[in-house]
Amino acid sequence: MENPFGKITTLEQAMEYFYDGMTLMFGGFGGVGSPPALIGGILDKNIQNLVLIGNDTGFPEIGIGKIVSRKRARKVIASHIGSNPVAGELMTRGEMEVEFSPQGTLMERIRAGGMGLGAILTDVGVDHEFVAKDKQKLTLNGKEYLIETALTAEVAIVYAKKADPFGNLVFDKSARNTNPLVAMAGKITIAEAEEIVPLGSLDPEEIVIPGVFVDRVIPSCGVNWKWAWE
Amino acid sequence: MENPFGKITTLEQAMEYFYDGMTLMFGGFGGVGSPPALIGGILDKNIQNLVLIGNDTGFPEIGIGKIVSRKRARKVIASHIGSNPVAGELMTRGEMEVEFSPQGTLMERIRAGGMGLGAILTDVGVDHEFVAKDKQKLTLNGKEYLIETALTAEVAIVYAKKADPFGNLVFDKSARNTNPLVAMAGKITIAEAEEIVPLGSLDPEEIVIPGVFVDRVIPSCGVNWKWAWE
Amino acid sequence: MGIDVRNRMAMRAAEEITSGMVVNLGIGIPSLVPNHLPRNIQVMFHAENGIVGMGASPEKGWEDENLCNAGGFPVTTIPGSSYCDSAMAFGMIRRGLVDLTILGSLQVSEKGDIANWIVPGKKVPGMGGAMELAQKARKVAVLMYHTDKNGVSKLVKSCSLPLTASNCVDIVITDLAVFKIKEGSMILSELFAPYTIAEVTAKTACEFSIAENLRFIDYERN
Amino acid sequence: MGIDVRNRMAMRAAEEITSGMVVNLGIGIPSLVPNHLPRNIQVMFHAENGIVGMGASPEKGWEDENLCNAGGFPVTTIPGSSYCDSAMAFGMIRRGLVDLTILGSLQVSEKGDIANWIVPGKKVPGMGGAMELAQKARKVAVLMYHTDKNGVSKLVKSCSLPLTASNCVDIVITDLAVFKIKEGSMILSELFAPYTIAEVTAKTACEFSIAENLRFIDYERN
Repeated sequence: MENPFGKITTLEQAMEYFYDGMTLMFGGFGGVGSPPALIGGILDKNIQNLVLIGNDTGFPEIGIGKIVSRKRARKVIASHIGSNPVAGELMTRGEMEVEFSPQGTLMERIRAGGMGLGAILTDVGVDHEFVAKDKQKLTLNGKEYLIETALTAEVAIVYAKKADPFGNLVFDKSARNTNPLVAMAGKITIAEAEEIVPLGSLDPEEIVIPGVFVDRVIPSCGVNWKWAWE
Repeated sequence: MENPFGKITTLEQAMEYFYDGMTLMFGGFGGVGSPPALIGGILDKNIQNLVLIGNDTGFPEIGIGKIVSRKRARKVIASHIGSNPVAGELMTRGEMEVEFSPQGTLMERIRAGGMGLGAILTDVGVDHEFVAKDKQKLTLNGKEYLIETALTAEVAIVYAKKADPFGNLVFDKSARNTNPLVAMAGKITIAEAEEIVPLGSLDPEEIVIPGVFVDRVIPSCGVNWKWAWE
Repeated sequence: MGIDVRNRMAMRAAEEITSGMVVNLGIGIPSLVPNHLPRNIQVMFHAENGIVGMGASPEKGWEDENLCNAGGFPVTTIPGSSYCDSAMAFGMIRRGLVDLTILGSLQVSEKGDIANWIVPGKKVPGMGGAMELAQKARKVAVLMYHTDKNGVSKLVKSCSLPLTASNCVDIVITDLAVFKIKEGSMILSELFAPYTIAEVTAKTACEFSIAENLRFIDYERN
Repeated sequence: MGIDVRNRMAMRAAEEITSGMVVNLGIGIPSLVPNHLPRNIQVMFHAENGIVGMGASPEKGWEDENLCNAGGFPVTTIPGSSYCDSAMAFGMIRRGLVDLTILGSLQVSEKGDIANWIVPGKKVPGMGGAMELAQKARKVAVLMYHTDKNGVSKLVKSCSLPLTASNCVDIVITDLAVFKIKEGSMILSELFAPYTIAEVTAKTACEFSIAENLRFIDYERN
């Protein structure tokens, strides 16, 4: 495969972007659409003290859950951790900090980071004891809103169905979920693709994330976990 | 064509949503991607005193420009009116109010309206004498941002390549431009489609705007103006 | 052949759905609702992970891990379905374009407050998308057992658990009865056979009025 | 066969482009830049209306009104191109992912302020996307004539026209010379043949220093 943008690389080389204590954003929703090879690479490289940002903490042995369950995260920003009891235990024992954001607000915070905005204003949770806690409020036209700040990360990892050498991404059905948003929000974005196709073989209309947002593309080894429903 | 959602209608029936003094948001960029039949319908119905929201005012006889040039708008919110000298004259003579928003900020304000957010925070124009004028500012992590408020409209009109009976929309190349954003921001959204196709004939992956955001679909008669470059 | 309690609740919830609606279903009992819809109804089921137009569960062996609902379980799609990212899925909710959400809950107050996101010191799941759905869906229906395992009413004067959202529930369907909440007051509108007003009153820890045209539901007879 | 002034400016601007860049071109002279790129260079031209990967202008008769650049003129696309909405196109700009923008301007100050969106009382176009591009692109190149129709310098100590953005211009390419702006100071780095430092100084209404290794550009000789 021609690699004129130098973006296509190996898992080994991509792992150079990962280090202890970093902020890591991950695509996926309940494990669906999380990048298995990159998650495996992070575990193998024994990265510690991660600050994880993503929708949820997966299941104990599915998706990002594999990292959380092995105590590699010191903090998680997510909308829920309900499907991963280990995450709940770690939080309760004070071994992992968890910041909850309402799911839709979290998505907009991630998108705002990707779009270079500072924050968004929403009335979701504006009267809520936990959600509104310690947040600035602002009144517009007599209505009160929360200032929900943008989120970015040192590295964002996503899972795509197809990628081309420019890093243009196409996703698969509901495995799209948070991936397009996360793909835009990384200072460095690494996409793991089921298939890497030559430049020009993706229809310009079908591309969901233009390669402008993507720094590295690696081939996927396929999902290496068993699904909760299996 | 089966019409199980009752969304497919005629231009005549769609015109019932338009009235003097209303707020009207329109898709398109320099006229490209603006809905010709709906613009014609608005002219024919002699709608007056419109507040128009969109990227620009087209050319005098192209796109929304046809409405602006005939003095049907009392106010325009846009990023520029440079390609329509009539708009400039009306503004200079005080016959039409113009509120300028930086283009990217305008797009985010429209999207915020469509997504049910109150505003976005951006540093674009934060020190600018015109852009920052009369706007609230907010400091986050030592950085100053403008509060740019969300925009919605009583009716939004967009131009699509294909629509199905649920109102799912697909656009054509760069005629996509502002249309997906505008499609989400109308209290009522009316899509004019080059082609209306049966339910199930659009690939779920290719749909850019889910029909959830679309209230009415009408068939297009095709562009009835000559392009600036012709 | 009897209809089990969960399906009876789901059957009643299905009556809330009319053609053309966009509907979001929570996990658990709400996921049974589609099984009880009339065949010719045109509904678009919405999922927070970015699906509009979910269909039935796939046959065993035909599951696709990349086509799951918000709970992570395999689904199918119907004609007219589409995929989007989760930000757009929540835009639909925030804009009030989801006509109906059917949620489970831990408690509902007589004013329509809902508490379904946290049990202090125990299971701590987080709010997920429940806050947006409860606060923003046009109609909020709660499907839950009337009492917890210890027989304590989940219908309460005021929620003791942390709220998800306040003043938002429109209808509560339990294994015993159906309550509507209007202008901050709860009205008993329907009873499932064979329960009586007295039985329901005894098991309910909040005030409610009784609808004039109280309905008795017996799906096994109809 | 001489190279006209506009193409000479465009040729110099093309030198700013290296392989792998994402580049946004303004209307007017900047639109000539792609004609002067080496064949094997891999550049993605970005347009605010939602294109990444624009190619050359189409042959006459092959124009597509639904495939136009931000100025409304027909274009083509290259392999690897994609379409997006304008919000995403500006997200790329705001995030600093556009490596280079080449803009026209009415005035540029010695500190790198740019004024290109309004002429008071006359033509009032609005800022369009120029504010984001000037403020956020990684590198901002201005292509403009050195003086206006009346011979008045467009390079100024301080802009008299309303600013588009301040302290953002990295390089100015005029019909006479090339200036770089570093840390708020302007440096004359190149002269187009046959102009001299004296001629450029006489036509420039602001301070500038002269680069040690001043380059003389004569594209017709090279």
